[in-house]
Amino acid sequence: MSFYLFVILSVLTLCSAFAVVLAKNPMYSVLSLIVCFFTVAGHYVLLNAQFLAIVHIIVYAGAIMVLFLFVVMLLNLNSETEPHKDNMLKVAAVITGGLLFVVLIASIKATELGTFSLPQKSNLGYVEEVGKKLFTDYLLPFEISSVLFLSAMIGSVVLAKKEK
Amino acid sequence: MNNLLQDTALIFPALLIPLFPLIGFMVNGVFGKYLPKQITGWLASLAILGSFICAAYLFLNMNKGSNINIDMFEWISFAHIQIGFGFLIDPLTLIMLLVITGIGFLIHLYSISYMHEDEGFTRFFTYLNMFVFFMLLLVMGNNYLVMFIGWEGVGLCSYLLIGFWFKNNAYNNAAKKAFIMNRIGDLGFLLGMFFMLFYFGSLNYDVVANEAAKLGINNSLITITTILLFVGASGKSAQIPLYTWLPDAMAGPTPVSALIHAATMVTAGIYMIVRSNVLFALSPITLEVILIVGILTSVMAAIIGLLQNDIKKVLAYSTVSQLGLMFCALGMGAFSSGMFHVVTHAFFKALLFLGSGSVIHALHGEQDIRNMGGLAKYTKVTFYTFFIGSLAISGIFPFAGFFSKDEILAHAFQENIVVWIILTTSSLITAFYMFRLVYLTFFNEFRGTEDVKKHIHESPALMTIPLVVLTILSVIGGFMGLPEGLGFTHAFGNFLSEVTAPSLPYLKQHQHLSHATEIGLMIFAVVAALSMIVWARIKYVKNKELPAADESLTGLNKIISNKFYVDEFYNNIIVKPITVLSDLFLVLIDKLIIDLAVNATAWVVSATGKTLRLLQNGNTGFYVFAMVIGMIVLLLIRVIL
Amino acid sequence: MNQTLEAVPQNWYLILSTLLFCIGVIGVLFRRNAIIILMCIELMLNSVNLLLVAFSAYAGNNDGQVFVFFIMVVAAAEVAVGLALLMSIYRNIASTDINVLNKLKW
Amino acid sequence: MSTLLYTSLLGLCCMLAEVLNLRKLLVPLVIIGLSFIFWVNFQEWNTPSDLTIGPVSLANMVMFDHFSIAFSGLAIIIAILLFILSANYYSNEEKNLSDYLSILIFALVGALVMFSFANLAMLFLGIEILSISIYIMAGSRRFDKRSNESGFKYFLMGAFASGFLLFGIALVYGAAGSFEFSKITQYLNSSDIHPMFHTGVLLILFALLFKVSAVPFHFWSPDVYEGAPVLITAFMSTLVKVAAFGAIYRLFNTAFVGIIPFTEPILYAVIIATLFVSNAIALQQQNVKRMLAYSGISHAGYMLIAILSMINKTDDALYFYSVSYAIATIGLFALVISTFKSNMSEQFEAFNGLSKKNPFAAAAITIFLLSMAGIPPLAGFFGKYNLFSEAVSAGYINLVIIAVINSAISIYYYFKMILAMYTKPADEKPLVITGSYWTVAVICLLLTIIIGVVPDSLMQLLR
Amino acid sequence: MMTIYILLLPLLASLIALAAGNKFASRLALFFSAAELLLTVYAYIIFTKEGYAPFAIQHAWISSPSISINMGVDGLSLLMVILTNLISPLIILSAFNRNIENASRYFALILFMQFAMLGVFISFDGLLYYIFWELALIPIYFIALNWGGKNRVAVTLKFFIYTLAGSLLMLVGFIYLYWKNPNHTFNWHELSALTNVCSCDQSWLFWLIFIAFAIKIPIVPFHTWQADTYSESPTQGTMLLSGIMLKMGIYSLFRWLLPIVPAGVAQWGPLALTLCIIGVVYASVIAIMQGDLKRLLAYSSLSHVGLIAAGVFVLNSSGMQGAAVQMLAHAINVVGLFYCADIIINRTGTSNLYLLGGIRNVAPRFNTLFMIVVLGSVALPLTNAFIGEFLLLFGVYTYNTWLAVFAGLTIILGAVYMLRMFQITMLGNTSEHTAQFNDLSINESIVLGTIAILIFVTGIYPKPIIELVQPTLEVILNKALIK
Repeated sequence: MSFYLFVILSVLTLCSAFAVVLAKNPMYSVLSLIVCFFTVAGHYVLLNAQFLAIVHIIVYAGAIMVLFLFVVMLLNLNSETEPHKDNMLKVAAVITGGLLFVVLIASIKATELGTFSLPQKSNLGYVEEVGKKLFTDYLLPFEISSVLFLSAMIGSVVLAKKEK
Repeated sequence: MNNLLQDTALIFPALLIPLFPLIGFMVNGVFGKYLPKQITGWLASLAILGSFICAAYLFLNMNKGSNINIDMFEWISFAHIQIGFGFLIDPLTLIMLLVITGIGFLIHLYSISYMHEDEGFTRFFTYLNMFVFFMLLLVMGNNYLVMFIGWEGVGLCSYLLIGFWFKNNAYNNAAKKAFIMNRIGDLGFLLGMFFMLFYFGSLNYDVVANEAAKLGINNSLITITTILLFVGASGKSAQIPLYTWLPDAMAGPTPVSALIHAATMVTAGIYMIVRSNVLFALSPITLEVILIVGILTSVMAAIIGLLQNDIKKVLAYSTVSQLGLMFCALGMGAFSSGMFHVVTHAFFKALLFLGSGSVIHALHGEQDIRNMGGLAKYTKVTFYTFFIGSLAISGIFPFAGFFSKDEILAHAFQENIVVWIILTTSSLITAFYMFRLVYLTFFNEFRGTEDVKKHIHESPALMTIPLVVLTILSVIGGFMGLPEGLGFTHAFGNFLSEVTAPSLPYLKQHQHLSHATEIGLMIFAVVAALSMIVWARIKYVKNKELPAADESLTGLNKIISNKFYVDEFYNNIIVKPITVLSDLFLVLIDKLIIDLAVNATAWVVSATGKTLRLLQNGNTGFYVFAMVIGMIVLLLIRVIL
Repeated sequence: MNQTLEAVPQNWYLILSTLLFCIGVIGVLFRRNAIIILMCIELMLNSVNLLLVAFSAYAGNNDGQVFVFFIMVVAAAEVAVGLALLMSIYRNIASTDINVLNKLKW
Repeated sequence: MSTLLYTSLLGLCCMLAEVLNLRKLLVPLVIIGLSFIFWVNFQEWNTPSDLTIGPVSLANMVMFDHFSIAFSGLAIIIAILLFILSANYYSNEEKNLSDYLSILIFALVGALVMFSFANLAMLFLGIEILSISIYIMAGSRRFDKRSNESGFKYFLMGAFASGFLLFGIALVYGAAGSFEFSKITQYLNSSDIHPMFHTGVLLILFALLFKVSAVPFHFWSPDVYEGAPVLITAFMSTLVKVAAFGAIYRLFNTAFVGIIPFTEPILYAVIIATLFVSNAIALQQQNVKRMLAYSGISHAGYMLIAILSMINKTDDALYFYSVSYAIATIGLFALVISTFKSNMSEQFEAFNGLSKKNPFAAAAITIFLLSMAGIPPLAGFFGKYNLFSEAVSAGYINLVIIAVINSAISIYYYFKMILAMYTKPADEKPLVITGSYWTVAVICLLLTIIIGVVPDSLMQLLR
Repeated sequence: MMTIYILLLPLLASLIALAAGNKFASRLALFFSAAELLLTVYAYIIFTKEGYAPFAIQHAWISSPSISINMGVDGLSLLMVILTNLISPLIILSAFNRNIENASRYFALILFMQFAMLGVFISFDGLLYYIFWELALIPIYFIALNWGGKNRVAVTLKFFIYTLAGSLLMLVGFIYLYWKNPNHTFNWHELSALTNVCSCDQSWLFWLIFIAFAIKIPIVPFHTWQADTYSESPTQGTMLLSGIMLKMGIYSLFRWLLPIVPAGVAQWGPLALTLCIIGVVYASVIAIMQGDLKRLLAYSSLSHVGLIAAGVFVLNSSGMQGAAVQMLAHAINVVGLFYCADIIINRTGTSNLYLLGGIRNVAPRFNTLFMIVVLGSVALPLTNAFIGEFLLLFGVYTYNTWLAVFAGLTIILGAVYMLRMFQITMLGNTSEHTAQFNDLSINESIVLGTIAILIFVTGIYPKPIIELVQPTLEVILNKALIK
């Protein structure tokens, strides 16, 4: 059951990902990306990361993608205005990406990974567990990321505010 | 104790000998321009006179067999080798000292008058004194390196004096040529010294002779050494192949030709070989070489002398020829005979040069004998002295040249009849061209312009006195060496025997010629020479033949007149290739290969930069591409390795 | 849903993520529109997230999941900044084509 | 730990200063604050800092050792010097001053994190804090297309590289099962290592090489340097580079212990490519900022030698080089900014005849350039010397010879500037160098010479 | 302490000259260099009495990498110090009455250069030596750059990069030796006593180190920077370069090549020697046809130093002592020659030989002194160069007879190009360029007169020089031969 789920989700993920890349209209790209994010969230659920799945949808689909959508619409981008590379370059891009994949896999030498012992704790991805981890071990990164946000916030304001 | 005292009594004057000219040189050189002209000339002359007196004093007071050796200071030292700076005075040196200072003094006197109009008067005497100083150093040194100082020093003075009239670039070229040709010889000398220094550990004459003697006869080491030394000698003494500078050296003032290029410096080569007689005697091969070179030089120069029309050039070739003769003597192991001829030659050749100077003086610089003639009546003293000088050089009894030449010819007769024939021929040619010179210059009518003719005059006393003194010497000089074969004591040979004796055991010993043969040879030589003189008289006085203009010569005459094209030959095989090579090195190797390699490196880097720079095309897409490809490549390195 | 872990070998997730990552890379190389490129970068980050979660699940520790939070944080910040930059560029050159951005070169 | 804390607080205060209308005093206050932090930083040299927040231990996240303190000190000094410059630089942009300064202070926080992390999460965050701040600052001239382009290029490629960084981290996590250094070293020591781990390390390395702009990940740097405001260029060429090297060294020294031999051929190739490419292209530059960018790339090449020969514990060499490079660069920028301003040009021509207009500035620039070129007895010489020495000791003599040849090539473009100053005729435009630029230039000049003549204490700092 | 005083006085003088302003700089510089010379004389006296001991300085500088202020003056160093301090006042004096822009900087740079070169000669620590070696490059570069001829920019840059590249390679070699030394120091005494550097390593170490020196000396084919640089530099720069700086290269052969990599020398010394001797003839032949005064002198210098360097590689005491003596001799002569060239160029405005001529007519004093210098350079006996060349050629001879014959060509070719130059410039009739030639001024006479005196004094009585260097050279020779 979960195997088939995995396969279906995977296919969906990959197809939507390709759609992002190939779509002529930026709007379609955005939408395919949203689809892709949902399928990834599905994988999270499969992998016992339920909390993360929710957060993922909220943050990505809900926030980031909206931002993208917003910008695309603001700038009024559509398939007519969409710039395209030469076909040669596109082929080269695909070949390069493919090569990268091959090389990565080759260097990982995807043999069977180390065995793991079942049963795993299935509550690993629950809010409780994740939260505990986040506020104990990962307290410092958590705090520090606030600096990141501050910086990004000020930056966005500085960059985008209309003036003069 | 007594000995010591006597030594100090001798050492002091010995040291004064080179000191006088040195002082003269320095005073004239530094203060000369503040002193009146004449004073500087006299000062220089007196300096030489002082040296002469000291030399004479030594000559009279030195006991036989007690040489004076003065070690002054350690000059160069390294490892176990030490080369000192010191003087040695033995009979050989004494002879040279007397010749140098004596003739030197006369020539100085002569020059006071000869040069009195020249603006470089003081400079001239400065150089002359310097020359004498170096020449004295050459003969007084107690090792080869000190000799070498003098050797190169006289070369320098020769250079300076040949180019004395430095505004004329032809003269300058002659001076440069002299210096450089001498340097070629000097390199040989230097290498010879290296051999001695390396194998014998010293450059002192006695040490070298002793060590060499230990190696025995026919040792290749000694052969090489002596050949190298002979190269040095042939440079200085103008032997084939390094003789071409000497005729050109006539560019200098005539007293210089007399002193340097006839009487003293050019005999340094002979001096050097006599000085190293043991070494040379140990190497028969070298002696053969010297003999052959001497013969060739003697004949060749004599032949060229036949067709020269410049009064000084004739004398110059005659000098070369005579020097060749001296080398023949050395080549036959007759060291003292060679030396003897050096001395007599110094007398009569100096006389001839000074005489020619007097002629030139009278004619205001005219040197071409085709424009002379009939001078006998205008310049009596000059004529007579010159005539006697010519007799002496032609080997007419009883003048000085006769004895010394005869001695050499006698040796040649013993050595090899062919050598004797060639040398006799050469000596007959000498007689011919010398009298060709005399007759063309002094007999018949004056052939120059009227303007010159009006001003012809005998030289002042200051010039004629040296001529007369030298004439006397040319007449009596030969009696120093009356042939032993005829029962006389050979005073000169005896005096020198101390120096030449050590080499005797290694030389071929000939039986003495019988009296009859010897006298026969003498008579033959004199008669033949006289007949040559007569022929010349018939040709030039009676028939009034004149040497043809240079352009009209043909065939052999042209070749001879052009000195066998040796200069041109050297020019083509040495000078021009070097010029070409120089450009080749500079343009091809320096600029094209080496510098290009350097610049090409820079260029390659720069070109790489230019190319790589194009990658930086500002296109982010491309950058990302490049990054990804870079990663793939680097990962591949990892995967593959 | 422990069955997933039993039913699906870990390597599959690895390959899936790598594939997704490479698709993201291809996208970056493929497109000229800066916004799409940004989205493709998000795609790459997501593949990483997926990988981390997978490893986390198979290894039985949730560090990977926590890490995903940080990636999300950073992604959000990046997108904010990136889009802000893009806006100010668009104001100046009225284009989101990265090929137009080549005044600085050589 | 307190350094990190105080710096973050300083950034916050800086933001608030806007509200409190303290613009005039802002720069001096920031400088005083940073000086204080610098002092605090070295207080912890011998006393281990408290790594707890309440009951929570942070020991598996950060680690403050001599290395991190020394590098933090350097970063703070760099920041102080650059902030002194900023007073004049932003004198006509007072409105945004507090924003800019706080962003730069946050960038510094990022750098500090990059020196002290003990967990890959911290590394990631540190890099991102630093990078995002710089993206913003590079593009901060909103109406300048070049600045836009610079910022966006940097951003785009930086984000792309971050993707690889994260992928690498994920692979490392997958193999080692943790982000903590201690666990990772345990993993490295314990069992046989999965190839995935190596690939992860490489991908992380690539991302970091991108940050230090090593070939072939260098493409962004000349463009970004050229387009960014000069002060930010100075920031990038000093702080960012030093931080990235600190991070690389720390990562490979404390986490991926013993992995260097594995990366050897790759580093080797990267170093050679970096040196040759950067120097060759730098020869062709007419724009000073671009030239400095390429020169920065080549310096990265030299510094990578320290990473390559890490088995010798080369942190001191790296540190020394960083210090000498940073002060020379900042000093140079201090004078270069003024020259740019008065000539309205960033080409070499701007320097024509500087020796006549302002001989002292010309002499100072010359000394900075000579230091960068590694001429003794300036600081840069010992920087290079230490690196080469360590590399020779580690057996990379061929590499050192290549580096040395490149060092000679680099003379050419450094001297291009010197030649412009000393041999070209001067133009009429006067050169105004205001007080704060002079201050920084003189400080850097003195440091360059003093460190060159008495380098010992600095060399001993990390031993 | 003496060593430190000698070293630092020029540095101090340099700063003072810089501060003094253009008006007084020259006089101050002269004063200080004269004082330095006196100090050197004093040092010489002490050295003859007490030897090496009072000059040795060992002071910690950098603990790790272990670099110490290790200085000292042995015979060879002292010779070089004397050379430097003897030539420097002459160089400074030669700049008098020349119209020099920014004189204070000019003299400050010259004095700084003196300082750096002294440092090279007295350092016994490899890195300290290297630092001074590099340091000496900076002032000469700026001297040539700011006061040089038309082409100076490209030429000096080439010179700088070329020499720097070489010396950086040397640095690599030194670093390698540093690590080979079990004590990890650059101490000369330790480096020259290393036994653990196999000959395979020494083989390439030799080239790393040798190339630096070969470029500086220069030895063919590393010489192409030389003629250009000499002719583009201002005269004082050329004098510094040819008079002292290239001696740094030869000195370094002695100090930092022979004893350090003896096996390398044994392996490659013959090749280096051959290069040197090829250079002797090669440069002479080129010099023969040169039409430019300064370039001719440059090639002549190339030829002469080739022989000196050859003397180092023959590895016998004659050659080495010849090299030592000839270093001093060449320094004196070449400075004199370049000064004469400067006087000519300064007055006639051209260095083209074919535009000159007949100067002797109008400037007899100049003629005499020029002649003496020329004679010195053609190694006439009783001049200084003769001693050197004699010893050198004998050294080469001891090594190989045929090489000596080949090298000996220098005495012929040297005469050819020197006399040619002298003839073309000085003899003959005056040209339009030379007709108004003024004879020497007082300071020019002093400089050339001193040089002339030095030429003779050291030529007639070279013993002090030989004795000064002999013990040191023996030590070096033993180190070079034993291992």
